[in-house]
Amino acid sequence: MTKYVKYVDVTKCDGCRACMVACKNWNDLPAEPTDFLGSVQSHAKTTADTWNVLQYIEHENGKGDLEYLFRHSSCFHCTDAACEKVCPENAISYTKYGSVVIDQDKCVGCGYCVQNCPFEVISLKTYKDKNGKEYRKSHKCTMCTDRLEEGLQPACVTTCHTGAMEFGSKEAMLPKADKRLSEIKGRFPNANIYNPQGVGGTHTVYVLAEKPSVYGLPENPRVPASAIAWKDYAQPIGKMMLGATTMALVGAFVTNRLFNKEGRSESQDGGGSHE
Amino acid sequence: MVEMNLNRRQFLKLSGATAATLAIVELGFNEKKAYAKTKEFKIAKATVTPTICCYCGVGCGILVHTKNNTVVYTEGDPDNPINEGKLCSKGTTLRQLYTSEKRLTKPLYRAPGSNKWEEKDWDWMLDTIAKRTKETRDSSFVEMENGITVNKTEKIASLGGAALDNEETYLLSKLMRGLGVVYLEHQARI
Amino acid sequence: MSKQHVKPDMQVKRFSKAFVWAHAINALSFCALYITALPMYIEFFDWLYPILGGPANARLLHRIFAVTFVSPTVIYLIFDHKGFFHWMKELVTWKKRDLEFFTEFVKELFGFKFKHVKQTFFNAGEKMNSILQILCAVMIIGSGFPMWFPAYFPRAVVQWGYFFHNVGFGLAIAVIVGHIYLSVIHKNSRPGYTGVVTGKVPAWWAKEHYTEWYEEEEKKGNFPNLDDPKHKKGA
Amino acid sequence: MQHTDCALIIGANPAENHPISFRWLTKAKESGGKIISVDPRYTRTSAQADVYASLRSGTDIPFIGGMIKYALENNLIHKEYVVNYTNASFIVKEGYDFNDGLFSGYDEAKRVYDKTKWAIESTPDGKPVTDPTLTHPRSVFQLMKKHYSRYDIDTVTTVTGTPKDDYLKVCKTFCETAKVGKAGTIMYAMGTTQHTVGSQNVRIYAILQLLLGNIGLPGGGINAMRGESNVQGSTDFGLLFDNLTGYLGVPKATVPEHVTLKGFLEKETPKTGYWSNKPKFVVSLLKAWYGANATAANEFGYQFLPKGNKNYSHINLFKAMYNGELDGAFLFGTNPVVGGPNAGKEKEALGKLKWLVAIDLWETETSAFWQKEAGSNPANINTEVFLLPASASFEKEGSVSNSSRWMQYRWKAIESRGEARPDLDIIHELALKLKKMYANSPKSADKPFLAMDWNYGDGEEPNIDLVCKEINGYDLKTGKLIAGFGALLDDGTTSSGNWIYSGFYPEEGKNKSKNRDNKDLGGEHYLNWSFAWPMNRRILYNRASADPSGQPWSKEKAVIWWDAGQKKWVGKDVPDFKAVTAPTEPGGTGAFMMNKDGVALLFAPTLNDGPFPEHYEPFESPVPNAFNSQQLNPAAVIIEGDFNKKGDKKKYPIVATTYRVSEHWQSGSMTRNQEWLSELAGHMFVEMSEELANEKGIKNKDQIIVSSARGRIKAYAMVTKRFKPVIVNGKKIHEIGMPWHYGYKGFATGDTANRLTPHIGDANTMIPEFKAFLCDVRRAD
Repeated sequence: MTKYVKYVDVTKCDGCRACMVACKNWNDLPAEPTDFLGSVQSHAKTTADTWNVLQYIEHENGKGDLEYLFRHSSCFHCTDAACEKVCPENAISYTKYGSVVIDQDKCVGCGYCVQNCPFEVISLKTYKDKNGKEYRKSHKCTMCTDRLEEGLQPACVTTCHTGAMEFGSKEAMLPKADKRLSEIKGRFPNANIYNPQGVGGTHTVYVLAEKPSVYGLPENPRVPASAIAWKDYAQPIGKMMLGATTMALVGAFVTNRLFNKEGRSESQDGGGSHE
Repeated sequence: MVEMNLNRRQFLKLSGATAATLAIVELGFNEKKAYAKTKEFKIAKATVTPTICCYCGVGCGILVHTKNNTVVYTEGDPDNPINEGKLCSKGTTLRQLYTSEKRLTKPLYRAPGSNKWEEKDWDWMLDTIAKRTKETRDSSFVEMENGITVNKTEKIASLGGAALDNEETYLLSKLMRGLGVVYLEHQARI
Repeated sequence: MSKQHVKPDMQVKRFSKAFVWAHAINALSFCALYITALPMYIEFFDWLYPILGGPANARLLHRIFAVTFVSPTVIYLIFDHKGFFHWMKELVTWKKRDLEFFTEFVKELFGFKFKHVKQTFFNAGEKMNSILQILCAVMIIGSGFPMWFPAYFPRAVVQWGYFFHNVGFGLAIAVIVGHIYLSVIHKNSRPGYTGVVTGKVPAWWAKEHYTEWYEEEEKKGNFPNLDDPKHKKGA
Repeated sequence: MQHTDCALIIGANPAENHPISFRWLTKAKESGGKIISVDPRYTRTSAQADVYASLRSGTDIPFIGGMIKYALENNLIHKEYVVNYTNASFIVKEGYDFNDGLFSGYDEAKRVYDKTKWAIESTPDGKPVTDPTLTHPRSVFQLMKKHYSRYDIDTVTTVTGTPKDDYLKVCKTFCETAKVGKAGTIMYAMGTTQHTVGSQNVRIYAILQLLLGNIGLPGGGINAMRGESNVQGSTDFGLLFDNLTGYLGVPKATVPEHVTLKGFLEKETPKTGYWSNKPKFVVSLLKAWYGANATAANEFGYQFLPKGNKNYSHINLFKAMYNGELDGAFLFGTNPVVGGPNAGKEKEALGKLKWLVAIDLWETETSAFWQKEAGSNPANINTEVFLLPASASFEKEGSVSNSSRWMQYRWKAIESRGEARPDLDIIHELALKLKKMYANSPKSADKPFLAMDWNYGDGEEPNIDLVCKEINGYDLKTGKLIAGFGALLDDGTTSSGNWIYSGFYPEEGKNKSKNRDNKDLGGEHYLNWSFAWPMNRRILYNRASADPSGQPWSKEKAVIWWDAGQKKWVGKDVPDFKAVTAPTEPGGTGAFMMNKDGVALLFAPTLNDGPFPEHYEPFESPVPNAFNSQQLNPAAVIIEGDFNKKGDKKKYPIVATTYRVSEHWQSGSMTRNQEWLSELAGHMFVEMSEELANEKGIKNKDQIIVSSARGRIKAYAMVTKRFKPVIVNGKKIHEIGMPWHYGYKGFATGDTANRLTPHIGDANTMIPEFKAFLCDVRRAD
């Protein structure tokens, strides 16, 4: 099945933030007022109610020139998604488009995905049920998978007026990124394509004007080693151990019945009588 | 009335995925049960009306999706050659012009010296406004000035209108001048 | 074997009240923690969520029991610090006979013929159990904090926390299944279960299982001499 | 715009304030176009530009003046264009002079010029005397060359504070568009117009563009980016004191000829150019307004129109209000307590009214000016306030006109929220109620109002279709809709509520603003999408896209051309020209047909403050004027006293400017009342350089106090590398900037920047000088 990619060329972005409200509008997300952050940026990072945030960065490049950089930041939809790996409820899954989605019916709000996302894009939201009892659900960008299913593009891409965002098959988008990179290398010598292989590549692919660290992105993100140790080793082994112990005891019970007949039945009874 | 070719350019050729999904939905065995079960596609049964953005002077086209007597979504009009379906943050948010809890929904009156609004009905408001307009006009109307006909009142001002429709500005311009108002301004200067 | 000659109602004090309480709270907390987390560990048990009042409630219960789970150590330490340190001392004291114990234990476990290896207050199996449980508890409690309060810990600590919680718990459950089996189901050790509830065990059983300890106490005059005919059953 | 080879963006920040217009620049960039951003602050537009140059606010004229000198000296002008399509060759009469900042004819006491001193020499039959060689010492060209010879790069850059290298880069890049086949555009907005020299700022852009031959062809022109959705339409429809609909000037009590219609028309109708048809438009308007009551015998009702005797624009309106001269006011969706200059005073002024009617979607700072939160004592304010809930744009139907004059229809999507009603209904019902109250009044004073025709159906709701048709106009003999303004007459047999729109509704059922066919017929003009006035023309002055002989200057930039076979002008757009006038006929090269003599004006004897733009410092400036000894525009009207205090540069040494952010619109009354936009831009801030912040001990995110002679506000400091102090004449000048959207109502609240701005306006338009004033800054604690 063809995989799709949201291709973000940050050098074309003019920071209008239509993507932020388009997302809220389509997904019916409430506003989330914040304190003044000292720049034009509205939120420090993505949250459960703000699935994409426009970053504004003032960066002095190697030549001492000022660069005013913008980045639409949202879920990367990793090919090897740590969130999917650690979710204990199988609430997180890959879609046929390549997006990674959270099934809200299955999510129990444990927050494992929140802590393990290498990009820190997932957050928990607290709700109140009709009895006033609180419960939590994990949220992040869905890549508008509901729109994809109807043949529409993600809301953020649809509204982007500078062409900084495009949506299409991976085969079509990656060469575009390559081509764009060669065009902008003159102006941005540190420009790079951000499609980190440590997580198997992502379905949000960036052309960045500067090194990933300038945008606060990990240079080489991976599924955390702890998550691998935990999910690929500890948990299966743990389950096996539990199984083995149980089997051993079942065995013990049976053999006791078989071989320990003459045994200490009276004394057992005696012991029991003291309860 | 409105000739529309909705979302034409927005459709993505998902290698037949669309057709397949739709067909499956129709047949009633959508493989994506989770979505189909709990959530109807947001704009599936909405009415779509084209409008023009009410903010800056670029004149972008916007589609307003309405359902169950509320606005459920607003997005760029892909057919409008000015913006080709694209919008800025303000245009994208048009929906909240309708849904905002801060919208005024009733005529409000504040009496002289009062520290609060009172709700009034439209008829009372417009009658009283007409009365005040007439009182002021009648007491200040100048027919002749230095021997020439001037037919004006310099005690009433009308300000604003740069966000009104053309037809409204026309009637406003006509009404105010008909009453003799010379302090007539909109926001071109500010 | 002489035990059938001993009066079955002859009881000796094995555990302090503090220990009994601590053990009980610990055991119940563990079970509760186990049940409240089970649906997250194994999807098969998702049906537990509605019973527990939903995932949020399960999480709340888990945290309440997490607190009670930690408390026994404190109770034991405060109300019977002597017993506590004795226990600790036992855990670090290992002799050759402790190793011999294990070969005999396996035989006993599966109901084959075996001989009692002379043991002190805790036998080597119990010591093993204690050590493993302490180790697991440290892992579980230690990792539980960053899991509960992720905002106050570095991300890597929280991430490894999940791992250790998982390992600790996996290990603990395996050990505990054995522990419970031996105490509740296994014929030979069942009097120990009563002991941990009442604090008292049959004297004959204590003597058989913890010979060295029994003899010491006997010397001190705390325990009766079971070889004394007046204590003999049929005498 | 996407066809441009170079866009010079000055006094505007389209990436932040008109993002969709920026979309087209992005497309131009992809096909090799260059973008130049000139701004005191490094903006998001600058970030996307190929060339950025900073300047001190209020120095556009030196900046462009220097470019004019550069273009003239380096022979980077499109000479054939200049000779044929501008008044460069016209000979100016003796008596014109310019000396140390003053043009001839200045009356110092009244602060006005006698413009007759700047006349063009004419032949006995009224034609201008010209010198096509452009060498006559009194030719416009030579006078202009002399005037701007003083704008050498060194002087210019010491005044603007622009680094010289950057400045030269701008000159070089933009003047390349003088080449035939290249087109450059200048984009501007309020950063240009909101100055005491605002009109001359625009004029000097036009001069540069004319010299480079950049007007009238695709990718060229000077593009004003309008701030409001229908500021174009509301201007077209005469919602300004000095214009009736369609830019027909108002009759004035101060002009003796205006006593009669005949005199008015004779005085105001030029002999040549399209405006020579003015009488037809005026009479048709009077017929639309007064119907059967407009007859040849009563000058078609001309005397019913009010005649003012002064300037009634925004600043004067509020001055009059402040002085208690006004009793009542209608405010349609406007919020001067946030958006007006010296807003603290404008708020006080409202309290002097007897009654105030506010029509809005929200409770604004203006309609609530009497509340305690506004800093008022309600008990002392006797203004009666009527606040009427208005429908949002998609809760009603009607058309709006964008900056490119496209008249697009908006359909009704949903019933109005609550009891809100469309403004059209409100105006209509008010008119009906007043008509009823005045009915049968015998008083002569009431006659003008009673004579006004008001027939828009019988119901409470007006029939909007009837309004549309009245605007288009009728042939009154047949009762049919008129095909266009070409058919209008001055004998009372035609009507048209707004002649420039005439033709948008040429037949029953064909309201062209509703056209939604977006198939492009060439040149991306989309002639079947909506309607553009006049007569669906998309590029004004498109005759200038062809050379005098009628052939396009270049193939790539072709718009219309003369087809000798068909004997008419053809092409991709509707010709802004008489379609059958051959290039060889009289007037056949008059590319600027709306102007007298059909040429564009390098020398404009019509403006109040001089025929050539000259640099004057803003009302409040930290430095003396380096170009002449007139500090302030000599023709700017100064209001003195308590209503408009002036700041001293010693006390207030920092230059300040105001601007908008993407997420908020104007006074913010619309956007601050919406949750999503409020969360994006939720706080009032002041941007300043790291250097200034260091000097003042201010850290990023600190609360600070900004004060001017008019008031003080509290805000967050946004310390940024994007603001740098400029060096003006060797002296370090700090500049700060702040958004002017905030007030205390809505979700996003903050202090109002306009409490700092002065009440002084441009000499021609009275647009207030929001963009350069003096202030001081300190930490709040």
